[in-house]
Amino acid sequence: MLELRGLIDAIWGLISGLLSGLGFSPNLISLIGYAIIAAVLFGVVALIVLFLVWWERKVSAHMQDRLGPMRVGWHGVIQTIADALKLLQKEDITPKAIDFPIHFWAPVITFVAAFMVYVTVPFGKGLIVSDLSVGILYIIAITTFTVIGLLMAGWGSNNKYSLLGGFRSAAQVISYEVPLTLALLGVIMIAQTLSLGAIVTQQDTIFKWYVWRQPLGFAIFWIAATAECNRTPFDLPEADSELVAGFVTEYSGMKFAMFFLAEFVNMFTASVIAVTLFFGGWMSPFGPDFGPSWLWFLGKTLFFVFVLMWFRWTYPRLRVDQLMGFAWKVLLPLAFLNILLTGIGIYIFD
Amino acid sequence: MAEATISLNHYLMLSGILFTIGVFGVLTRRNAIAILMSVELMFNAVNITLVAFSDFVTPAALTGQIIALFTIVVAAAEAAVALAVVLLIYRSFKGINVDRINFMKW
Amino acid sequence: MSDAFLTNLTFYVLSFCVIAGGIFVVSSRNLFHSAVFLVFTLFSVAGIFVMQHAYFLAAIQVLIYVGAVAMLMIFGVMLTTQLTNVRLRHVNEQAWPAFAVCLFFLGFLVYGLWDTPFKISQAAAPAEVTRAIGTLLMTEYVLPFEVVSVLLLVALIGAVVIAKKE
Amino acid sequence: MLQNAWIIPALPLLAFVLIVFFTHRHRALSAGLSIGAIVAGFIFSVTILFKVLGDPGPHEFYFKWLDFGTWDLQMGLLIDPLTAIMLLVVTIVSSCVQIYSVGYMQGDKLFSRYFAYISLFSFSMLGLVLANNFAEIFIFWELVGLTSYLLIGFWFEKKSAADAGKKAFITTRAGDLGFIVGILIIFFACGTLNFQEVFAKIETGAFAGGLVTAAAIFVFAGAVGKSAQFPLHVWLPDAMEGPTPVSALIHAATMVAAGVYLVARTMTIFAASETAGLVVAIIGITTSFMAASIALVQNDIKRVLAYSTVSQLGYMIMALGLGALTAGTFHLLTHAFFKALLFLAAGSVIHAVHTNDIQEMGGLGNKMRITATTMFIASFSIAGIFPLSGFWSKDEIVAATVGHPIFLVLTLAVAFMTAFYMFRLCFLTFTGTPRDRKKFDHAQESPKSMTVPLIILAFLSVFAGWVGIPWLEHGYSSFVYHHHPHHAEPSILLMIISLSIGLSGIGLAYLIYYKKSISADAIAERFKPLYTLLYNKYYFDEIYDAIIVQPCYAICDFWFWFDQRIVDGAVNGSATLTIWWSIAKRWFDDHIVDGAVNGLGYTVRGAGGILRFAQTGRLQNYALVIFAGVILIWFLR
Repeated sequence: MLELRGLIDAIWGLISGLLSGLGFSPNLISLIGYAIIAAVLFGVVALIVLFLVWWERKVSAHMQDRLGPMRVGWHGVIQTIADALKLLQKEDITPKAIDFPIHFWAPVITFVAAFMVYVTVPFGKGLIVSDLSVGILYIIAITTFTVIGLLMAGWGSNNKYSLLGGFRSAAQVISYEVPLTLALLGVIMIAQTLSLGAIVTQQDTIFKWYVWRQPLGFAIFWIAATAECNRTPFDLPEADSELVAGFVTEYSGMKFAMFFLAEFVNMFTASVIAVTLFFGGWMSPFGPDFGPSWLWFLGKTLFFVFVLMWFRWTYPRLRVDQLMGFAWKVLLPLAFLNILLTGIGIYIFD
Repeated sequence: MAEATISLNHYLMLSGILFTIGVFGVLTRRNAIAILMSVELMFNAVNITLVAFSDFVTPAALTGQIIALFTIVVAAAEAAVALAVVLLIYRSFKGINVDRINFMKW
Repeated sequence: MSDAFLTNLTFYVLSFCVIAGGIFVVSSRNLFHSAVFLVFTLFSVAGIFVMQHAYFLAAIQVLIYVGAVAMLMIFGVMLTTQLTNVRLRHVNEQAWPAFAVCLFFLGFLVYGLWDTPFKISQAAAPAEVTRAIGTLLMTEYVLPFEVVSVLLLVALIGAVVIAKKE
Repeated sequence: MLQNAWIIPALPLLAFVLIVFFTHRHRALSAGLSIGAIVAGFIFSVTILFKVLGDPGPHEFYFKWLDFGTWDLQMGLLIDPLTAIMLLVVTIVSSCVQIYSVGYMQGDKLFSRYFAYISLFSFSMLGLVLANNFAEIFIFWELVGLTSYLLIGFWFEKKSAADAGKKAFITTRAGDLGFIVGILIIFFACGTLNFQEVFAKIETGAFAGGLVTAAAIFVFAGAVGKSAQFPLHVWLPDAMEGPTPVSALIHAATMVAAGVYLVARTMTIFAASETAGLVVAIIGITTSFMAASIALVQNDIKRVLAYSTVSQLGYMIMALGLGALTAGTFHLLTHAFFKALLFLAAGSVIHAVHTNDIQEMGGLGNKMRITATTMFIASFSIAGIFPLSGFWSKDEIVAATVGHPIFLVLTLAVAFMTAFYMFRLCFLTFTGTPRDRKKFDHAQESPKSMTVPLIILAFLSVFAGWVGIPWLEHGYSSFVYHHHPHHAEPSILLMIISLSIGLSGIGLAYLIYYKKSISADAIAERFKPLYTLLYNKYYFDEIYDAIIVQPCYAICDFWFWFDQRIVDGAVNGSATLTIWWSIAKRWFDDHIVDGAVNGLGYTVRGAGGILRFAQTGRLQNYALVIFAGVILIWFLR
């Protein structure tokens, strides 16, 4: 039923046949294949992100009893594309006192790191670029690059607001990364694997979703992931009212757009991890092969993205001291407790 | 290309070069944090060696990988303590250039 | 164009990244640049680990070195650098003797490693390396594992105590 | 299930640790923890009893604690009917006493510590009961001794309490010395300390003869100390300085019964040696008779009960010595309940009138109905009145003495005295006119937490013995026995004799202390020397003081003198010699040695002045030199 894998295989068969007909060597063909995959992946995620930006605006508008963008396209669907085009055209202002290479590479690193995660994400049945044996670890590792990007942006801008924003953001992201990783450990302990593909296939009905066995783990993960994405109530790094706009103060045009897009990609990533590890990924809740898998994946993920947006327009922002205290004094002990309980559970039930 | 494949010696050579760079940094940089970075380079050189031997000589036992793992952990601990020390030096000497910290001389 | 060619290409590109990154780390005048190049170097080393089939170690390398150690370095740089544009010597006066010694050392190393044969084993690696490492850590290497965990705790407390303001 | 029996002692230990480390500031929590642990243990014990009823075992579970290669020390559990019964007794009495203590110790500033000690005691006692080898039982044996010491001296600011604690500890230690010698003999002979293995050696005859007798008598010495048998009984009456619930738990129902339990547990050893059995029986009956006679004239309510305990323990020991394991342990079971009840009721009375002297009480029956009723039930039980618990167990013991005329006569005499002094106590306390008006007016019934345990124990004092009614097909005697079930033919004649003796004792007490138709003072006057002898407890304390304590002091004085004069003189003399020698050496040191040393010093200082410039103070200089040096060494290798 509407599985995309067959389609993709067919198209790839066509292309590779064409290329080998043109006399390309198999190595070159596989290289070209990787390039195509990367491009398609980028395109898909970029498309999703464009949709998310529009969606966020609509959700926020409706939550505040407004309409949001309405003019460009049906209910403003292509508003984001128009915005992106505008940003592309704008002048890229580079202040004089900046540390140029650092300033220049910061958004690139952030953006690329945000996309690199998708190499090992199972989008649907068979729709995974490379099911790495260390999948979750890979994702956690790659996401740390975001911090490097933020710090570079903060430092490179040579601006006190940027520096403070960068500091805050790095401290926050590093702090919340610890409980986040430890919360995921519970699932890993039960699943006995780090591979995302294997974890998804273990949860083939709604009853096998790991969220039932790891409710505490999921709660910790979700809070920490919200903080990782710098979403409200943890949006201190860019707190407009305090730090102007944090580390993005000195950015404009396309570079700003890169940060902006990376933020939405990270949001999508957090939802993807939640869905994959705790809610069965692309598996339908009613047993295997019930409806197209990629649709299930997309539906679940978008639901969690919606939850993130919901948070943003519901909760006030924390203070910076509360933020760190919460990570180290509440989430971290809870995460340890969760690991302990999981260990005891495994010992007792297996 | 006959000797096309990368042999153990290649990795060891790479490791040696990286190690030498690290040593040079440790011996010459004036800034304490730069020295720490150079030390990290040396650690990494050693890790490359360990993993290379693990991959080529004892692939089944994984000894090298595990020792490298321990090295990484110890390096992390070292970095934390060393940076704390650097911060303390910075507070006491208003600077972290190591050649200024020479009152343990004659 | 062969499979080996791709492997070689990867190795040489990665080696270039490692060495160039390393040289920048030790030679850059701007400490922040050094730190960023350190990240670059360490990431490239992770690539080398992948080439050596140590996927778990590569992930850990990125997680710990890039995510934690390099971050600490950057924090250290930010916390200790006075924002002045005075250009100071970034190397001390023994740079040239040290360079000579290092060059000698490197030459010696290259000479020694050029043709040395090693006992290459053809044994297969365990199917699931990550699982094998986990098992080994909990069985054969459990004592070092525990010792390292204690060391980490000590370092954590020690770092806090040392860095805390009076 | 059964292998998890270790949880029973572990729970009170956990409670002890938690109280000591966490909840010691919180009274209610401490008491709750302690009581919760022991009640849980009680529930577990009941399930164990049912398991054992289904399959008597013995079940043994152990691990090697210390492995010495050819032999090892074990830690383990041995569960058989005797263990199951003891677990039940200990947990029931301990539960009741702890609940009672909530009321009794209310207001004491060391409330939490008290419960910590009680929990530690429960742990030790349960561990003792469950032990599967001599080493383990000895460890727990000493632990109960320790807790007993701690609890006797619980009010340590009172000198008499502190002294009583020390006395108990030191006196029992004398017995424990024998015990450990016995254990060593057994180990020497058998090469193992495991009960089952030792018994197996005895059964096969590998361990026999004089060695068994010696082992049995030495092990029995431990029991003598712990169960307060003649001649080491002197500590138990003094132990009454502790809080009354402690007396009820430790010095009436459980710990003092540990000696009896030890003999019962190692019955095979005693059965293997007739001499040892006889010694045990003689000591038992001697103790029993002596203690009962002392109890006749004591005025301290707790001391009467203490001597009664000694006397009843003597009964059990005697029964065991005569080989009647069933009778001895059955009496242990029933005695635990009614004696704990007696103590708790006495505690209730003391709580009400704040005195221990029965001459200052009287007429309390109307004010303290529950206490008085339960105390009378317990007294009827201990006097062996049909059909209370005590009747059945006492009857078993009397039946065991048939065939040994001297024992039979003395046993019956003790039974008479028991009935007499118990009812003397009850009549003086609860009936008649108040002899101390002020204390009487002040008295009132104790709170619920104290009376409920009394009622529970009264219920048990009446009915617990019914499990051993001799006509019962599958009664106590077919459950706990040595070798083969012991079915004493129920002898109606014997029952009637013992019942009538009990009743006549009560009657005499009734005449003297209730009707006052015979004057107690007149009798005391008439048998003045005997009365004085009994009143002063056969002068045991004084005798021990004269033959043990005073000589010890004398020896100490002598050695003090020796130390002061001879040893110190020698030391001082040698010191004087040393001083002279030092003066001589000093000259040598100042001129010859220092000269050489200083010369060397000047040389080194000169060299250092030049070489110190190598120390630049810069780490990187040193590092470069080290690195270059390493390369050089490697190169030159």
